Amino acid sequence: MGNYEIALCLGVVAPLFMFAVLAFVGHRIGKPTSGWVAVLGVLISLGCATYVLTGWLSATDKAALMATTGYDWVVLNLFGNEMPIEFKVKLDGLTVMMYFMVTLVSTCIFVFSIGYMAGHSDEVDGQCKFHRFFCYLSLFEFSMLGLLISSSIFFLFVFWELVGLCSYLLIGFYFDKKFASNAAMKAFITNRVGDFGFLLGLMLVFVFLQTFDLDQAAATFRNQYETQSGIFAADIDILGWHVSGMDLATLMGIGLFCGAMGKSAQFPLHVWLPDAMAGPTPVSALIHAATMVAAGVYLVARVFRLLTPDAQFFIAVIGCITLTITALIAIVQIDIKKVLAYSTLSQLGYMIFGMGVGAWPAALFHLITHAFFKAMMFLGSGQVIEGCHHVQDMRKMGGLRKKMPVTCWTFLIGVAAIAGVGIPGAHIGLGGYFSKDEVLAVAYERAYNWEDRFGGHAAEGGHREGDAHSAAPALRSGQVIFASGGEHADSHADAGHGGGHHDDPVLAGIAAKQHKIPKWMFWLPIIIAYVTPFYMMRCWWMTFMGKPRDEEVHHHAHESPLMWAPLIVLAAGTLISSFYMFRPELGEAAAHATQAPLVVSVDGEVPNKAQHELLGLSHDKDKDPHAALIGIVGFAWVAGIGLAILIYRNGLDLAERIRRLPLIRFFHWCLMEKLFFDHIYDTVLVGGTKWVLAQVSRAVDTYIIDGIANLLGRSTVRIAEFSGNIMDTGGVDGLVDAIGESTQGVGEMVRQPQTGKIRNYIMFGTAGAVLVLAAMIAVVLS
Amino acid sequence: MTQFSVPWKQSPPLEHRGPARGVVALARFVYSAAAPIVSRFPGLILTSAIVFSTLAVWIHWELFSYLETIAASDLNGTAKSIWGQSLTVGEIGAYLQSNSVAAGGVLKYLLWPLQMELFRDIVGLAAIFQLFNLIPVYAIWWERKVAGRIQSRMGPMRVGGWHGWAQSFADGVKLVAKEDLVPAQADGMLFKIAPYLAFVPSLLAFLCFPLGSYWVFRNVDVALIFIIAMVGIEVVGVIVAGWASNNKWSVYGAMREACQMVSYEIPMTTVLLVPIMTAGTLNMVQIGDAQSGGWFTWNAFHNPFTFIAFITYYIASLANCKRAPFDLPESESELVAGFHTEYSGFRWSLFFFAEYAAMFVVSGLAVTLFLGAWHTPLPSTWAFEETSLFKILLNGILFSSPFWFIFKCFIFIYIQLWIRWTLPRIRIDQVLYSCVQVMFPIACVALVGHAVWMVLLDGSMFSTLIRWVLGLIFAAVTFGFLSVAAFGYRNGRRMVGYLAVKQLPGS
Amino acid sequence: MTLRLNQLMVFATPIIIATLVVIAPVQAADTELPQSEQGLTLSDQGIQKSADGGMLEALMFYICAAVVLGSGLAICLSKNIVRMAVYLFGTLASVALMYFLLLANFIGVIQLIVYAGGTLILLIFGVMLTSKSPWAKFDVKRNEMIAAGVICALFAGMLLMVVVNAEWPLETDAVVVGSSMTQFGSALLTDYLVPFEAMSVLLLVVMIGAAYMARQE
Amino acid sequence: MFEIGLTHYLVVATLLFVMGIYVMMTKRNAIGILIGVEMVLNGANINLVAFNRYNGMSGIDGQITSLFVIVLAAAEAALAVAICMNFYKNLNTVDVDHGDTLAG
Repeated sequence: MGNYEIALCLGVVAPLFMFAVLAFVGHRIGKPTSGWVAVLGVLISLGCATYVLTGWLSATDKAALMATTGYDWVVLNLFGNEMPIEFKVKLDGLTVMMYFMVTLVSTCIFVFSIGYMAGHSDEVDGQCKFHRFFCYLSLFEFSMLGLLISSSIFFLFVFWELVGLCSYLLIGFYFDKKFASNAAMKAFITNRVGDFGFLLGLMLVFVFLQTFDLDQAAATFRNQYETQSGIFAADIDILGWHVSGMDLATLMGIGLFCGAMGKSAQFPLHVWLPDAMAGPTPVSALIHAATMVAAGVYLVARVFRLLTPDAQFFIAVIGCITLTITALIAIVQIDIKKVLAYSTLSQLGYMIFGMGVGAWPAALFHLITHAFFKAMMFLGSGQVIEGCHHVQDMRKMGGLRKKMPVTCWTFLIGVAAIAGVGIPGAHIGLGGYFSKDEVLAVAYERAYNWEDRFGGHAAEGGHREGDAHSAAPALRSGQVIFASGGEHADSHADAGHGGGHHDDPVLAGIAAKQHKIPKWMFWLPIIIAYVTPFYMMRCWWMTFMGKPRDEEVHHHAHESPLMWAPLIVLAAGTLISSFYMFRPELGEAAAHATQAPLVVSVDGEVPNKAQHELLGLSHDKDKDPHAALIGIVGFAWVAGIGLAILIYRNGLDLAERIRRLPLIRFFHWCLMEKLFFDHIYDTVLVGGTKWVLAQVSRAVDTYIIDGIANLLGRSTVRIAEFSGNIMDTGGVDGLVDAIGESTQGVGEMVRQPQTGKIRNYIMFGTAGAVLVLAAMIAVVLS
Repeated sequence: MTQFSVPWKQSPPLEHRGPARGVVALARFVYSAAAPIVSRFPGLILTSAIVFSTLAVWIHWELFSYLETIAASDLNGTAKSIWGQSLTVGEIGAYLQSNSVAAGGVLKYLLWPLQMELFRDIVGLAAIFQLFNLIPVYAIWWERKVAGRIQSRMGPMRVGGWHGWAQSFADGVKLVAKEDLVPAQADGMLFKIAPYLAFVPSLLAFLCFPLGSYWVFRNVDVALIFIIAMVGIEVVGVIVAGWASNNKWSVYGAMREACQMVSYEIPMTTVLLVPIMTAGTLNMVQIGDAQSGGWFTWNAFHNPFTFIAFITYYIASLANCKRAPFDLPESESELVAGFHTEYSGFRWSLFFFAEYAAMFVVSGLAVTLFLGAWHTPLPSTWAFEETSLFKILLNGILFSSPFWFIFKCFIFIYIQLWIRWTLPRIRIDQVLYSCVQVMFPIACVALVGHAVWMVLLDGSMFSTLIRWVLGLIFAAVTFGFLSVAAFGYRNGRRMVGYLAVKQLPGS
Repeated sequence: MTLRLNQLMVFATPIIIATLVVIAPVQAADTELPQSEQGLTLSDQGIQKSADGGMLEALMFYICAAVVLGSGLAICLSKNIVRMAVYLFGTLASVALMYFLLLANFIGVIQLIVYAGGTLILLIFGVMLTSKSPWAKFDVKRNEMIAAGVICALFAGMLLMVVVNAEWPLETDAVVVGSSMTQFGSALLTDYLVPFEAMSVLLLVVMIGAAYMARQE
Repeated sequence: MFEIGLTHYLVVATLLFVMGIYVMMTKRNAIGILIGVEMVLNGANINLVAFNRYNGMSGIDGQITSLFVIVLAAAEAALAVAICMNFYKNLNTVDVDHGDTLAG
């Protein structure tokens, strides 16, 4: 193994080792020390991550680095051909970036937790839960990093389940409280629903592509598409529903996406994430904001090459719905952690939406920036909650600016970042300003410029594909893939500049299938981009600014250095990650991760003038999505933040008056009820199941069991009359006596050899063997 | 001889009859004749005994190989059968004449019997047996000296002149001459056979034991398991002895020995799998030769897990040859010498032969498997071409030779003595606890960790780095120990007095 | 000062027993080392010896068989349980020697380390834990012994009849290379993987069960 | 006579086997019966190894089977000793003839 692989593996194993230490001797190590043990483990991982990151950034021949060695974990003999499930380290730009981000964020959060859990880990059944918390955290760290470095979907699934387990354990950390254990179970079960789809997708991959390795799977997929074999030639019936070819591939993609839907809480399955806030706040920061929920996006990014256009469209729709409804719900939340949870959901929706519209690097870029500032904001909220002694209601807070300045200002940085504060037109801004802008830009491309970018030369591709409309885009689509990011030409072999795929019949057939997304899927995120700054600013203002609304809460508030130091680090991380530190690497990784036949990846960076000419794009300014976006959404943050300040400038009464307005009241009620998702699920799913079971059991009870009982009863009466009058007085007695006598006699006879002495039994057995042997010999001799 | 009134029937004292009388007279004569001589040249005799025995074995080997060349040069080169008819005296003589060897006429009669395998085996057995007898004799004497030093006294000083080096021989003569007591209530047959059951296996363990890559009597492919089995079988004799003595203390000692041995063989064998995995064979010669590349290629420094395995093995081996702090079966203070309470005379000494031989065997295993068997810290690749006897000798002194093996073994035996005279004995429940709950988990961790290490990063830059680091740590520790010892030796007498005063209460 | 001759015989005893082990072709399977490196060991002739030098092998075999059957007979006749265990030790050791003669070195040493080193000690341990008087004798009724003897004699007679008269089609005098560790390892991890794993599970179960049954309430 | 073949080993194995059965029959001590079982297993093992040696092929199936037999015997001995101790705990003796409390 190369040194980088060893470093990655070491970084993965170190938290596992610390987990073992804490699990076995944690209770001996004691309260603060066990936390530092876990921090040591994650620091080792951070060191390895930094080593790999520097090596990667300074590497010239990255293709050589990507070629890693693997070990056959098990070799399945499948359909006559051997299929090895290989354990192999995935080493590419995405892995390195994510690895570094995860280790950095989790280091900060581990350190924060030591200060936080000191007050929150109360005794349960006689033993302190402090070391148990860090034990779980280390296990989670191990599983998350393993998820990042595993290059086969199989091991990805294994670690996937492991992070699910850790999230279950940590949400239910206060398992002695009912709501916590309920939330844990809810999260676990909801994830199972998603993972069921994931398993189905996995089975499809297993059956049709016959490999679990990501790259091989993608290559096989492309090859099968070219030759129209394998899954594209498949033709099966599912419950009488006839599925074949492209639809089956779409199903496979959607199935794989279902896992992401569960983990990163997308629209139908988003209900578990707000409840997951029952866990300790560092857990919310690490697992439910920064890393694990982002694992869904990471999964989509990994299996991106197996997605058909339909599957991509499905993903985009799901993301769009999620980001809309959750952002709306976030407006009315009063629990500070709930606000952050719903904003997390909304941002995840942005990422998934970006993935769906094909903005691969943009979505991941948003993932990384979001990880930093959202983890920072959660830690800030944890700081606030700790300072206010477990008060989470923002209406009781306010005016904490004086008490906890560092928290206040770092939180403000986070707000600015998520609101996308920046000076439009200039490259000056904070995280969300760049990443969200890229996602929206791609959405704009897909919604408006799609034909204009590809519609130009319909004549060229006409003879290749059937209809003239779809062929020409194919060429450009091929170009657009490889035009994304400047440096793919050297890093990828067959990626020529621009027209590298001019005559690629495969790509010719593809972009034809790419949907031009409907306009509402562009406009909804725009609206939400206006809403986001509002509720984040509302949250910040209600918490920190204004006059203290609850004196004794305000009186106790304080902050401890062990807990605000990580905030500083994360704030720095936010600033750095905003300014294009990760961006080029992701853009380059996109080159490798999106080499798929059925994918058109549009890089958020719109090409410069030269590329315009190269791509033959129209030069007029209004077709430049960024220019367009400046007009549309550039100043959304001003509007949103301004509105928030306007409303909450002095106290809550203005907001209260607005809430009383007739129509607003209705909406507010709906939003307070989280758009009735929980009610619907409870009544329809849970209640329905209960009802069905009740009906079934009642029917069984009434008709079968009672019926049998009655039947037996009646027949017994009949038989009794019959036998009592006729049989019994007749032969029965004599028969019984005879049987009794004979049984006794036989028993007497049989009892003789039953001496109960084991030696005699051995003797009898041997004698029997002798007889049998004698018989055999006699037979043989005769 | 006065008759004591004892509850059981007393065996009448025997007069010397037949050969016994002759043997006694012979022993008396030999000692009276040898004593003045050995007391004159003690050091000379001590060293020359070892040197000559080794040289004898070496010469035999040279002769055998020479004879093999003769047989190979023979025209009708059929395989030599044990009865040795294949080479006649005439053929040997002809060969010698053709090579114009001087004194071939006499030499052929000397060479002829050497082609009989039985003869060769007898010679080899004699060498092994002499080694087997010399080692306990000197180990016992050395233990008494070490104990004396540790307790700020001199130890045996009289017999043999120089530091009482012949003490053990004198004890041997005394023990042979002592009366052979068999308690009347004891199970006579078992009581008599038990010492042999303890003695013979520890002798057999020497048969497959390589002292050097050429210096092995039987080069067996399963030598390692064979030796472990022999060390384990030795316990049968101890248990039978304790049982047959029909003595409460002896039975306690025997039962303790049984639990202790059976439970400590598990971690010991488990950690022994680690060097086996490293070398990929059970043949001890190959395991030893695999570590010829200098001290940092020794198995103990292969990775942290092998080092843990080495430590674990050494502790388990202490328990396995019932040395302190695990010497519960024969604890003098609690069980009045435990399983050999009732023994006396020669049978008693057999137990001690067995025990000290077992000490040598387990130390030899530690050396062979972990600490680069018969190799010096210098890599053997620097060795000279063995053209002359002088260069052979130089290689032996500088690079690899049985002397180094025995030297290392005695270092470990010294550590055993050191521990015995330093640490207190631990309780039986502590013994079993430390086996089952401490050493066995550690052994499993070492095994699994080593396996993972071998799979993942064997041969990588990282593992080489680790190997160097461990080797340097070990070298530093060794050097520090040697320097302390040297200081102690330089002003030893003052130091002893100083320590003695320092240890006095109220000082 | 009295001196008994049998004390001096001790010098002869280990030599005899040692020669038993030594001259047996223990190292037959050791074929890695080239002939020149054998030094004192004559293992390079091990295989041929078992092929042509039949005299020694026969001698060895008869000695081993004598020890096996003799100690077995002693077990049958003895009434003292500890003595029986010691005779069993003789049986096991000489059966291990037979394995060496059959070029099954690994099985031989495993027999020594597991049977003689483990099982036998376990038996003696059980005896010590369960015997009230030093050597309690449980006498068997004479007619029982006679019946058992008759049955066993018949059994042995028939089995011997079968064994001696049977034509073993496989029997050859081909020189067989003894088993090597490599063979064992690969066989245990490929062809016999499932029995191997089942055996490990069984050992675990037995360990737990024995510890549970033998515990002190 | 001097040519040792398969039959010699089989004869020894048979005799050992039958002796084991005899021991099982005539020893009233539970441990004695255990000893008989061990003798029987050894007799079987000699058969396995002997067939493996003399079948003219260089496989080691017989040896592996005998290896399994040895392991099983060790396990069986451990369990049997535990049973004997329970027997002794309940009946205060190891005489198996007293173990007939369930006999009709």
